[in-house]
Amino acid sequence: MNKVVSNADEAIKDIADNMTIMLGGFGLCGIPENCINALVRKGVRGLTCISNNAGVDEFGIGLMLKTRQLKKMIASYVGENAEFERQLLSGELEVELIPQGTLATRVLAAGYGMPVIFTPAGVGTEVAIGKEQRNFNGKEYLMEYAFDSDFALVKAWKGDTHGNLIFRETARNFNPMMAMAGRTTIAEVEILVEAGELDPDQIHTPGIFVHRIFLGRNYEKRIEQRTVRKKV
Amino acid sequence: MNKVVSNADEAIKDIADNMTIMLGGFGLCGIPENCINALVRKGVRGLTCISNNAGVDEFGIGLMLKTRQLKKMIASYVGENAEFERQLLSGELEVELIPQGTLATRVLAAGYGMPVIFTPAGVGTEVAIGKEQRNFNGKEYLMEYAFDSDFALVKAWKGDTHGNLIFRETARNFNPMMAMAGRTTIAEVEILVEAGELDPDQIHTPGIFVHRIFLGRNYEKRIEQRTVRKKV
Amino acid sequence: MLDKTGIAKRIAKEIRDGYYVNLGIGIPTLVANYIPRGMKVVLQSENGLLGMGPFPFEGEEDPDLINAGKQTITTVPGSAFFDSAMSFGMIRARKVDLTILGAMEVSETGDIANWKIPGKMVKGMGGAMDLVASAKLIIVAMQHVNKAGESKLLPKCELPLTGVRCVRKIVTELAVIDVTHQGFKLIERAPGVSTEQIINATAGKLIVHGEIPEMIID
Amino acid sequence: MLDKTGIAKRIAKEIRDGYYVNLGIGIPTLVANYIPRGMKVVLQSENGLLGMGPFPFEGEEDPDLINAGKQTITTVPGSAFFDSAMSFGMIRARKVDLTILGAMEVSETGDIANWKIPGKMVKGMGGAMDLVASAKLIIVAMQHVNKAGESKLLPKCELPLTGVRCVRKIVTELAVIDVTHQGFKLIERAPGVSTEQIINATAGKLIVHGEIPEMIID
Repeated sequence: MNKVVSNADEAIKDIADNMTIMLGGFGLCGIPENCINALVRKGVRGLTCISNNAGVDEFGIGLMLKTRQLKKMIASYVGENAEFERQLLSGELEVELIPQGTLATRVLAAGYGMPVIFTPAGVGTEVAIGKEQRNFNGKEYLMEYAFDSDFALVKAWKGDTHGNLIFRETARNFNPMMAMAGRTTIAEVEILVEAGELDPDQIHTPGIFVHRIFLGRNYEKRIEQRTVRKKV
Repeated sequence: MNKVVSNADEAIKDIADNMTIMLGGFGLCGIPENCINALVRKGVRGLTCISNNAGVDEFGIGLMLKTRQLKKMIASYVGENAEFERQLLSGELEVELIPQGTLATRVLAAGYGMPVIFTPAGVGTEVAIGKEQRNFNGKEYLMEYAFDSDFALVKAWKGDTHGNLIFRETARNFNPMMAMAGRTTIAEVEILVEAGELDPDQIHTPGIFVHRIFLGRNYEKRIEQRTVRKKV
Repeated sequence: MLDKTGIAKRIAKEIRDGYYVNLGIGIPTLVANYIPRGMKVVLQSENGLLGMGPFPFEGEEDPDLINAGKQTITTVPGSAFFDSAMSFGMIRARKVDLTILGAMEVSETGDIANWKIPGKMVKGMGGAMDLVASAKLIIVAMQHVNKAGESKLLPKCELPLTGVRCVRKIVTELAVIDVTHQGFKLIERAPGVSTEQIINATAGKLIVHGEIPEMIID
Repeated sequence: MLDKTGIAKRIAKEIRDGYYVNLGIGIPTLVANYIPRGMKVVLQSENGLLGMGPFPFEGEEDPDLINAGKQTITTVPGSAFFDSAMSFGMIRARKVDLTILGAMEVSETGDIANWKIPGKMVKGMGGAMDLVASAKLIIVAMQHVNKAGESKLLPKCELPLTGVRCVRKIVTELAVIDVTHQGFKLIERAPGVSTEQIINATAGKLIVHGEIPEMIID
């Protein structure tokens, strides 16, 4: 039941060209920094990435854009990234934009073994084009499919050797659902403890969903919008 | 934002005859004991109850069966209750049995604003009769509807004045989803604290889902199957 | 005529005690500063927080604690964190009482366009489509006319839609307008703005019933 | 011929290191006592626990901590609690490696009936229909024949079904039988039981290839 691997390179060693991977995080908050760096080192190409955002030019998924490792990006918002824009406009990169709640729920559906979900998000918009639409109780819904992915890469605050995970603050975001949804799920954590050290009532992601876990190193945790107030 | 009411009687005062209510709990574990007792005192009748089980003869939902307050029971398992069996066989009580996971997920769907879910549970059985069946990726699924309920009655371990809830061990069970799913949700707790005293990372049910909360009293917490081992 | 602060102040008057509120980026964010005294309101940030507090003091920024605009924030007593699925679950299930967001265009039937301009780089809809598809009450905060002087209150949106028949109220630098089954309905004028000015700035059908009061904002 | 303990011991040999296992009520519960030494296995209880431990010591029962059979239990290091939706989510998404449950009847195509006898009080299917509809690997623990001496391994189930084409293996007091595309296939005989005895006790199509080994249980 020990799922600990020594580092990111070992954890991602079988992620291959043209695979589909999910990456947790919202903006740069709660992203699997170590795994992303390892993917850049490994140089796998043709990846389809499912993640709420695409990072910034020099950080997060942006690092893999720079090295042109991505074939397709599935996200809800992709601003703040000049290289992304360049690749998109030049046709090098395929992009599928989907509503954030649809993204979250399609990931949840995968983790919960549900083939589709129905959501009202996007009804009457171009998001609805080509999708099955159906009325329930007088309201229109779109049918959206669960995401299938080869790997899910998530970042947690604490984890144990069985793969149980605890997230911190808004760094939780998409991570718990993606942890549930990956065919293989890799978790990187800031604090790794022995099984039994986490309170079983406080675990956000039970270890059954996690296949590999490792202690992450040198977290940068960049802040996108540093907003502060002055002390009075 | 203060949702505290003084007791169970006040909390359930507007539950009226012929309403549909959800009750948390698995067996007798994590059931809203105070609310059930208050419903018996109030004497509302014709209730439709959605709960995984129907209690035992002298405890839990069984108390409302004894007083014939139930019109219909929607559950996954209803053993251990002679009065239940009598009312069922005499036709006084209507019963709908549904798979436990289907029950949990139909409640989740309600809480998450999803009109239906698809599950493979029950395909090829009498549970499938009259239901829409559909194939996704080579597997058959049944379409099951979200539960609409007037009230959800849940039992948590700790709660705060904003309605944030923390559950304990397997007393969690159906409570978090039911808390999300009720049009009005009433939570009874063993420990009630001021907002700010619970760790925001450890809250299982955010207060937005809870409309009324009160400090429960005199919990019996009966054990159905007391199984032990001897100290060596 | 209102400035951005004025628009935010006027919208704040729509808030009721006990509301759970989701604030979009831009003017909507400013609304948090003008919630009437004594009212208890919980701000939802769709990236996974109920109980959003003010910006942190300098030096106390926490990279794990941001809002949907990726700004560093704080919590308040009673806050709760949760994942994105639950966040949009509570939005979809209409647990959020009020959603305030910006728009490029609103139609007289309540359609809204605020995510895409054909020919320009498209950044994505983020959570906007989910919010407008499910919100109990949506108030739009925006300028009445665009930079080219064209009305943003139209018979029909020209830009790609974010959602249909969802906007209930619009607050601009000129007016407060309800979206009714009959079309836009003028409710209040901004200080110093004439009814005629508002009529001229509104391309969609505008209902004007009798004397329109001037709004009161402190 | 095996007793209940023997059936449990034989099934325990199907467990692999690292498995997540869901054990039904009755004989399946006994399997937990015979997991091979050195193997790390996590038991799932569908009411919301991964890492089910043994019964508590007398006086240490906790009413908040029960298994799906409503028995008082304990946790083990690495346990995690969760709600019923997540529990059946992980079952539906096939995260549970092995499900062991009892049955009244199994058909040669792998259909199972274990929840309802027409004319008798129906208690409900509990989580059984979810488990059989989604499990990666289902092993049935049951008696080969019922109290009336009739085979429970049938061409077609006569009782109302719990699930279709889902059972992969059956362990009875007489034999280990795989459910294949061709029908039941005899894999092992219980100690002292002849192939003929098993053929006679099996109403469904039974494939017998060559010499059938006697099972080895310690």
